[in-house]
Amino acid sequence: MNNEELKTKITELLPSAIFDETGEWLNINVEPGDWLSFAGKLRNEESLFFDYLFCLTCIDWKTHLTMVYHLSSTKFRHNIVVKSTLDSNKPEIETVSHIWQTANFHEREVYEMFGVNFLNHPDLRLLILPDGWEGKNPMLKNFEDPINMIKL
Amino acid sequence: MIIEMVIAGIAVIGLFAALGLVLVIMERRVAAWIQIRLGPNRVGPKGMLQSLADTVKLLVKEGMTPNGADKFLFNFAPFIAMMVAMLLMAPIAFAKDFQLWDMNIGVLYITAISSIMVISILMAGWASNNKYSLMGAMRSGAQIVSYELSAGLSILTIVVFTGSLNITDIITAQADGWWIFKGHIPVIISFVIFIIAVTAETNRAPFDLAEAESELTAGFHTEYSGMKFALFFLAEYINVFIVCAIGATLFLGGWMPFHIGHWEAFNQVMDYIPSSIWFFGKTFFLIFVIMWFRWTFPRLRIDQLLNLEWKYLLPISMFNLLLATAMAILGWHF
Amino acid sequence: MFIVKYIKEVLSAIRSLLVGMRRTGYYFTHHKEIITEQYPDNRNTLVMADRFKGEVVLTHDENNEHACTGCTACELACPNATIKIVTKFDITPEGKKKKAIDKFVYHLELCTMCNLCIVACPTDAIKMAQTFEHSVYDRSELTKILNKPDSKIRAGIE
Amino acid sequence: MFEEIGTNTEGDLIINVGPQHPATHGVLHLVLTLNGETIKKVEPHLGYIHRSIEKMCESLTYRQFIYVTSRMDYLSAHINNHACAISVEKGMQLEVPERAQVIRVIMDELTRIASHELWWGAMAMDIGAFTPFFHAFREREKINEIMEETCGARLTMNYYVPGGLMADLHPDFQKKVKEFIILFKKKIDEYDELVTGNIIFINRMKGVGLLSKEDAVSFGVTGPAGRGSGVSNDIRKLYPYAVYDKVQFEEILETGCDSLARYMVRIREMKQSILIIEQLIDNIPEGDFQAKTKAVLKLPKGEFYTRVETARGELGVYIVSEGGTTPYRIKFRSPGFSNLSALDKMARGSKLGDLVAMMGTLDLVIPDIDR
Repeated sequence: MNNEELKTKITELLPSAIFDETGEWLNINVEPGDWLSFAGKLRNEESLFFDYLFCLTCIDWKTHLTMVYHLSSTKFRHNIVVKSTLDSNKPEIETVSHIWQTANFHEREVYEMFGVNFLNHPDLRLLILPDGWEGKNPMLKNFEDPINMIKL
Repeated sequence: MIIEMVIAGIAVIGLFAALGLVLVIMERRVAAWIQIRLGPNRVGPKGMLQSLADTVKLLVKEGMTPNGADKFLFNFAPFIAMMVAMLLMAPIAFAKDFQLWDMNIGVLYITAISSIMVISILMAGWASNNKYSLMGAMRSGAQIVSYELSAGLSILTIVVFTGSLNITDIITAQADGWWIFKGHIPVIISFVIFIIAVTAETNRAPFDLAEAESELTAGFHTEYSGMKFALFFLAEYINVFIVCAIGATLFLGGWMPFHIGHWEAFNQVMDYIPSSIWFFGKTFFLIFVIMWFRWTFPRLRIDQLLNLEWKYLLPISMFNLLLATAMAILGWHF
Repeated sequence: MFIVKYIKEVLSAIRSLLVGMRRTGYYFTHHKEIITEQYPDNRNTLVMADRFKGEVVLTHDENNEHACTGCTACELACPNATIKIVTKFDITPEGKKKKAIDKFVYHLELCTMCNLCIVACPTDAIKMAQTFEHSVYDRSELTKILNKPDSKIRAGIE
Repeated sequence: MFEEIGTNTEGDLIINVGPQHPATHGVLHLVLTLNGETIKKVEPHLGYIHRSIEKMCESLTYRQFIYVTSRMDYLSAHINNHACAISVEKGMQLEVPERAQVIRVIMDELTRIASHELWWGAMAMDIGAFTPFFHAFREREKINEIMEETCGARLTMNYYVPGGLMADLHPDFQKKVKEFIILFKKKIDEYDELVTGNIIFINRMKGVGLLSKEDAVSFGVTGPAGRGSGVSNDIRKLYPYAVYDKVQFEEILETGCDSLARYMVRIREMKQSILIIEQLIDNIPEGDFQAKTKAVLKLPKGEFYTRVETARGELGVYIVSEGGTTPYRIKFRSPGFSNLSALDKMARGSKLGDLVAMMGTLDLVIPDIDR
């Protein structure tokens, strides 16, 4: 499907979606509350069939956090980017690790690096950082570590 | 009598040391050439003294005992391994009329004593208080116990042909031709099975599950260091030597020279070569084959290892024994 | 038939093992294939590739002159703060002040040999040397001053 | 994290594989729950070599950050650099000269062969055969020599810059690559004799570490590991970059879903890489090796995502730019990280000895996982 067809189809599924076509792929902004049901529809809708989550990450914009999901379909070969803006004081979003299993590890990484709390995640623990790093999120822009970070 | 025993003891210990040095350098050289490397070449001429240097290193290393280990068993296990290796030396005929103890049940004695080896490995694995060691020990327990069966059955083939358990009798029976040549197919099959089974019994690749490096770090001797490790290491090589010596004795005629039927001149030339050279030549050839296996094959998995024994080697060797018995009764061998 | 299949299985298994043993046996007997390089022994005949990135050097000619103007392009290009250029002001014979390097400090211990400084240099003053034996007993020995004592900038380079 | 190590309430044995373990090829830490020899659960603990390359890159300029990515998946350093170079070029809308693109593809494929070569030796060593390791290194050494001659380094070359290459090819490059192709074609059959055909090896790999096609997609398993499960995911074919759309090659797919299939994919892929190099080596166009760029690179505001196929799978480089000289946020979607997440699924119910076979065929490079 090309971007126009995707747009009409997605508007059917989620009327509140906001589109942005500046990038290479179609960008869709969704509310964090809508994400879980929307993700399920993206995965299971026969004509969309986004079965491959190839990138899951987060961006710290200082004022807010943005979750970015890159989705692809191995059947139709179309790609979309789903974004969701989170409140940086209490970043919370539903997990999608039961829809795309790769999200399990990627969400754990985002959890420790950005402090985003994934609701209903089966195993939300530190993956990369050692014990005792809970609450300190190294990838946030305001993170300071005078010992381990070397400023050039 | 006492003096004789002391001399024999010193000779055995001396042989152990010499064999250890020779076999280690041989293994490293074989490995190197197969792996397109040069191998040890720094100590002594062409690196021949490398294993001596290694021994000195191991001697001066601290022998550590882990905190949670069962101290007595941990320190005792390597000695059992060495004792078993020493006991196995007794009935082997190194040359003509050169044997420590020519007992009438030589073959039975060898199979009986060699099964004690597993105790030292189990002891080491258990006493180390290390999970890897324990798993290695358990693996080798299952392995050695099962492979003894087919090793024993293939040895029995020769006993059936010779009609004697005495090592000297077995060798003299091969005066007119080694069993591998005059025993037909059953002996060849049992020789192949014997080589596979003893490779497994001595825990060497492709059956080195007890110390499978990439799975269990070093298996049952993970916690051993210094001289205690060296004893295990030495015992492994001595065991390889002994099983190869037994293989050479049973199948390749021991110290008996190579004779062809009625070629008198040829046979006389062969007789000029000392019997000890015949014995060691055959033994080292078998050792080389076992080393060749090690540097060629991947390792088996534990269930495949037991499958190989119980589904392939054991049925084949049982059937083979039946065939051999029938042939011996009917006198179908040369 | 079961027995035939069983025997075939055993035979093909043995064959596959023998094929492998033939290959290793070939290498065991053909010592010409050995590829070991005896490194410290062949040190004198060892030739490094001419582009090999070993360490950064400041080239000096026979008059003890180099081409570094002290523009700090390399310092800016370096991702690891490997290079630190300390400048001073020389008095030219005409009495004018002229900027020149005092010290070209190079931290070999931080360098990743990425070649970005060489590319950035506008006067080709620095280049990569083909040395590779950098081990020293003390870390401070790895901090080097690349310009030789009393060296000057070559005439005509701005 | 460490209290749980010992035996759990059900009496299962819990052992630590790593961080120092011969089979993990680095500092990977797996906590295994075993019932006898059977694996009940695999739990990776990562981060022993985490350097936060993403954070580092936020303070490096677009010229500087490329070299860091060589340290990520050090076995496909060129391909990582290629991904970053493409991202920057995409952002700046730079036209890369044809010559540079062809050379990049040749270098990428040489890197891929070198990486698979090392994987083959290391995996055979995990399985217990020591000799293949040295035989693999013999051919890999030739590639390293070619790299050393042209790029100046053997492993972390940093040869790609935004807009092209750092230097032109060495005059001997084409001759040496042709020599290598002849040598390699001879030696690849020896690999089959030594390992592929071996009955012990086949038994160790067949039916081990099953990963269905659906799971492979769901876990994001890419590269040869995913193609072993029949997922068509070769970025070189699906979203061609550089000159991959102009060369003929085949995307290798196996349907075995087990370790043997993943093994065969890599072995066959090496031959395809040779095919690509053969097509290009005589047809390197003349011209510049580098596009003209400004001294200071600036990316416009926006987001740039590049997907390339490394030796291990799909590498994604996601650059978020605020218009400055450094990336605002950069994310490396490394193939190893996603591939590793499928290990638990694959390993459950198999034997401890199989774990090394699975880890071997997933081709884990730890810095790639930790970044």
